[in-house]
Amino acid sequence: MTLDVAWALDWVRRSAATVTEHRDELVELDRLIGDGDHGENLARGFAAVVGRLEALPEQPAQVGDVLRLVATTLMSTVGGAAGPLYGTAYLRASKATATSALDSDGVVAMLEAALDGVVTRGRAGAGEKTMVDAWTPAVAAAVEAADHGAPPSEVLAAAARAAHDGAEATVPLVATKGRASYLGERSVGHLDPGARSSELLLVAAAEAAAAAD
Amino acid sequence: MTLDVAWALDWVRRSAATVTEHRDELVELDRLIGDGDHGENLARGFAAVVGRLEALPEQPAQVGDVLRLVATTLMSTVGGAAGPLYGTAYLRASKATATSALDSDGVVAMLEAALDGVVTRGRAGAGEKTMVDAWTPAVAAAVEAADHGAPPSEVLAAAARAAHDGAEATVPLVATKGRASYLGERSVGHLDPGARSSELLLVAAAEAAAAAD
Amino acid sequence: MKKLINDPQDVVVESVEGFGLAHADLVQVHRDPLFVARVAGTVPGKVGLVSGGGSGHEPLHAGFVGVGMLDAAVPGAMFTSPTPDQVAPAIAAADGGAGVLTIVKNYTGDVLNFETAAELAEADGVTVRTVLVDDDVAVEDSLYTAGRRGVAGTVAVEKIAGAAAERGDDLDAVAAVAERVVTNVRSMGVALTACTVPHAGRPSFDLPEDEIEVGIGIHGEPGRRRVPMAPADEVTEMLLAPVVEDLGLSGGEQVLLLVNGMGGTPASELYVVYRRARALLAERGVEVTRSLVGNYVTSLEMQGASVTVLRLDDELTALWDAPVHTAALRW
Amino acid sequence: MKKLINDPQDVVVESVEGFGLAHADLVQVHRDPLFVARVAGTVPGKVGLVSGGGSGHEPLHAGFVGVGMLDAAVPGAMFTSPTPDQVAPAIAAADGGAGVLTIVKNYTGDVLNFETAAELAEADGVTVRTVLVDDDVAVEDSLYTAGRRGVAGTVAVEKIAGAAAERGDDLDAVAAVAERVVTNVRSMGVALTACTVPHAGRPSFDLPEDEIEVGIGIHGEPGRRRVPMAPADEVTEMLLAPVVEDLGLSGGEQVLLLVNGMGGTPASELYVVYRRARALLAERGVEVTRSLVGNYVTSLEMQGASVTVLRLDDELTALWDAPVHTAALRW
Ligand SMILES: Nc1ncnc2c1ncn2[C@@H]1O[C@H](COP(=O)(O)OP(=O)(O)O)[C@@H](O)[C@H]1O
Ligand SMILES: Nc1ncnc2c1ncn2[C@@H]1O[C@H](COP(=O)(O)OP(=O)(O)O)[C@@H](O)[C@H]1O
Ligand SMILES: [Mg+2]
Ligand SMILES: [Mg+2]
Ligand SMILES: [Mg+2]
Ligand SMILES: [Mg+2]
Repeated sequence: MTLDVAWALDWVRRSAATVTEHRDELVELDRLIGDGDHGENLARGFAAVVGRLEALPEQPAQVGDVLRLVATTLMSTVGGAAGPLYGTAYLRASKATATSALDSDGVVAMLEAALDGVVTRGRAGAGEKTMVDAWTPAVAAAVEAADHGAPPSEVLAAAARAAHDGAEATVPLVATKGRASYLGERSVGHLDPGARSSELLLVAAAEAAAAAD
Repeated sequence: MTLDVAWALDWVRRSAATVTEHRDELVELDRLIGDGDHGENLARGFAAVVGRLEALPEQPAQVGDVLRLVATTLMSTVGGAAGPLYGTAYLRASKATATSALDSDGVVAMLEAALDGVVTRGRAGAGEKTMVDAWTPAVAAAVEAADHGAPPSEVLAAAARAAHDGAEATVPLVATKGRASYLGERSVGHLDPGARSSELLLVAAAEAAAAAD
Repeated sequence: MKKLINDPQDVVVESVEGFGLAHADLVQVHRDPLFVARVAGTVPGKVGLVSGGGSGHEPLHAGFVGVGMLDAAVPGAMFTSPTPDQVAPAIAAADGGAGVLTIVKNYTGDVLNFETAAELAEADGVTVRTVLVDDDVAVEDSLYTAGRRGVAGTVAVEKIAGAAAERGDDLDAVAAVAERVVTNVRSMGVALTACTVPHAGRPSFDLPEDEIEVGIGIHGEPGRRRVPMAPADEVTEMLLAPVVEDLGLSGGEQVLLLVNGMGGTPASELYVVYRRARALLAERGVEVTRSLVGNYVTSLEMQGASVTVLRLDDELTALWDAPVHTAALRW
Repeated sequence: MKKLINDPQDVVVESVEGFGLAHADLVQVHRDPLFVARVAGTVPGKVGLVSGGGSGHEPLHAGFVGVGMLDAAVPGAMFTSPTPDQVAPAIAAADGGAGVLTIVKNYTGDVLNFETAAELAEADGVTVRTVLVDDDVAVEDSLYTAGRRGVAGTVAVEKIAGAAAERGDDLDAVAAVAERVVTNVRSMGVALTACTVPHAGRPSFDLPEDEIEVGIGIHGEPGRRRVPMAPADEVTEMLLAPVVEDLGLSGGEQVLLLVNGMGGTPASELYVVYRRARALLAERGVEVTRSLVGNYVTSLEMQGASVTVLRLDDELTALWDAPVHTAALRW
């Protein structure tokens, strides 16, 4: 069982749907410890991605082609911190997926590359109350699942579950990166919006994979 | 029975007390159909009057001296519409009271002069929803009381009662002078702040006279 | 009520003091009575220009004291016209021997106090002329009102009359050009929120979250009518249409377009209104040749805006373009 | 939420269009991607100056495009930094062959997007240097934050670097003087009310009627601490004291004092704050030789203010005084 370009396209569409559906929730999370635009930024970005996908003359050949289009579109339409961070994540992921289909190891490589992109751009480590706190456990869970021989859909499902736990775990943290860090101790008690959106995107990936099974 | 300089001084002090006590009410009336400063303007003005009275080296000789001091002080500290209107009213009244004591005819002359001052400055007739609507019936009632041989204190009491009724009667009127006129029909249903403050000043005069009896 | 003030009684004096400190190169502040004059003093032979009114409309009027505009400005208490004993000395200070023009917004209080002040100044030998500004089309000029109010068009009157005085026009000529501006300028405003006068301590009117007041003045008075909140493009049309109609503007004419903020409106919104007003004027064939966008005649922290149109001719345009150096207007 | 806007999605573009129409003598607006440049285009041989950031801080940055200040400004979505594909063409447009200095407020989003844009522009052969503005003393510059934020001090950086570029300094020299301003400028702000981002539709934080947020940024973020409402003189001290301390100002030094409104504060209140700040500096023996009071770096309609102090020397003073002709700053 592998995940092909159709899966990647489905993932993108589900991503657009979920960030639109959760737009207000993400805005509200960001309002509480940031500047209230995260949901708006991602909804705008993924709407643009879907628009460009639909304008493509033919279906891309490789998973990486889809992810590259996501990367460049987010980079040029999202702005803020999330634009370059997700842009770089998808760009790195696209380089790791220059293939027509991903097996479980391919999925792990994709997720590792994405996390690597976020960290390279944002220079945040785990525990700083950022999206890194969703991606780090997601990657670890994916590695473990793949090591146990799980198929790609289960690898993604494990990653999504771990991302959820990772996002929830940001609540008690003091932010030390990004806009929430300006609040100091007052950032405690709130979920990081970028961690939450990361979870949503990984859930979308897992759901697309489950639908492809 | 006549009203002397001590009465005039008492009237001024009671005036200051009553506009201060009713400051917020006058502000609120003016907020509804004007710009919300009438109570503040009069409180400021009469506080200044009392201050200047207390700074006088000796008690003035004539009722008119007291009223002239009120006139010039209001003129120079109140501003807005009420400053020149009350200023002129007291100035005219002071000219009509160049004497050490007022009998009932003197009181009537004083009130007529005051009304004359307001009308000369403001060019408003009765029924335009201004302080004129308090002063006009007040003067009429004073004339009638004096004609019936009432003593000064009763002349003033009649004037104050009529001013009250006149002020209340402004509620259903459409304002056609002053700031409330900008509201057109929307000025209906509200008491004119200047009519109310006129009533308060005449009540103070009557109370000072009753206390002097 | 939350405001960056100390005792509400002191806000006007403290604010004018701060203004004087910040703009000591332009103005001097006179205390007892309070008024603001050019730092360089009177200009011999030049017609003096004095304006004033209640405070709370900043930068009007003190922000327009300086070369090419006012000689003196007289701030009253919040939303309360100044008293004659403030205005008369300001008139005297502005007199360079050629007489003084007072520019008075048409409110009963302002008219009465400036009238008395002019009498006092004339008794002291100063020739005084007065121009009443009444550009607000929201108020019908009829037997049933105190006449139209003076609002944001006042800036144009002060700028253009100031330029005429500066180039050496005599008192009659300065008064005539000021009157010509008054004849050719119209405004209309809208409020999204009320403002709070410091001494009142509560908003000047109560406005539900989904309604706006159309036809407001600049004193936190309620407007002529309350309408449901609408997109900026529609609101702009509500403001501009009566202005254009009252002016009787026709295609081919040139105008100055002023979009004025009431004090609490972000600049971005004023430019959205300006954009639409431009389009509406273009549709009518009217050419906008001069523009001004910003907070010029305000109502404390009120959210809202007004649209002002001044019909231009070559002379008014040249006088508008003439150099001006004040705290709030400079070119 | 009541705003003079149409579709919240369109407010930035419509506002910038209106700005371009109102100031067609100064700027040209580029669409797709959106940026604002000087109407006269690049100046050959002059170092180009580009800044930008989220919208909602007007007049920053587009209001500072013009002779003596910026060559181009890049507006992002509301409170959201612009994207690299907007910034890179603005850098290219500003390059007169002498390289470009980008002035970036220190926010993660702005830093990352301008960083990427600079890489793109350099790939196209433009030499790019960047200065990060981080004047906000409310945020401790430590391992535990993203560093101090850039707030109202940005105006001073843009004005002074703009003057250096205009007089012909090379890229290293312009960058050096900009850095020198950054080193010597500090700010601190307070909010009395939150602001409402159009697409969010509700206030950026909830603040009781008797409390204020001290140490706010310019994006409607909550501040560092919430304190009971206090008189303006006390609030001014809360803002000024940490600024003076962080700068290490001592008696005899000369400074520029900027009292900046957050967008919804009446000018009268800003001057009350200015008056007190002057007094507090005088008590410390610090001389205020240059001043600026008004809305320069705003947070939409937020009520509040910030106090900025820039330590001056002869060169910085001369560069501050150099002529500037932009929509929002002109002398
Ligand atoms: N340095 C960083 N490294 C990783 N993630 C970051 C960093 N800074 C911010 N983020 C993430 O970005 C999210 C905010 O994104 P967004 O609101 O779109 O941008 P902005 O903060 O510019 O408004 C935060 O919730 C956080 O997860
Ligand atoms: N033309 C006028 N003639 C008589 N009274 C007037 C006239 N215009 C206004 N007033 C009175 O003045 C009152 C308002 O006074 P005040 O609020 O102090 O002044 P302002 O209207 O300038 O704020 C009104 O309530 C009205 O009674
Ligand atoms: Mg955000
Ligand atoms: Mg009033
Ligand atoms: Mg008033
Ligand atoms: Mg943002």
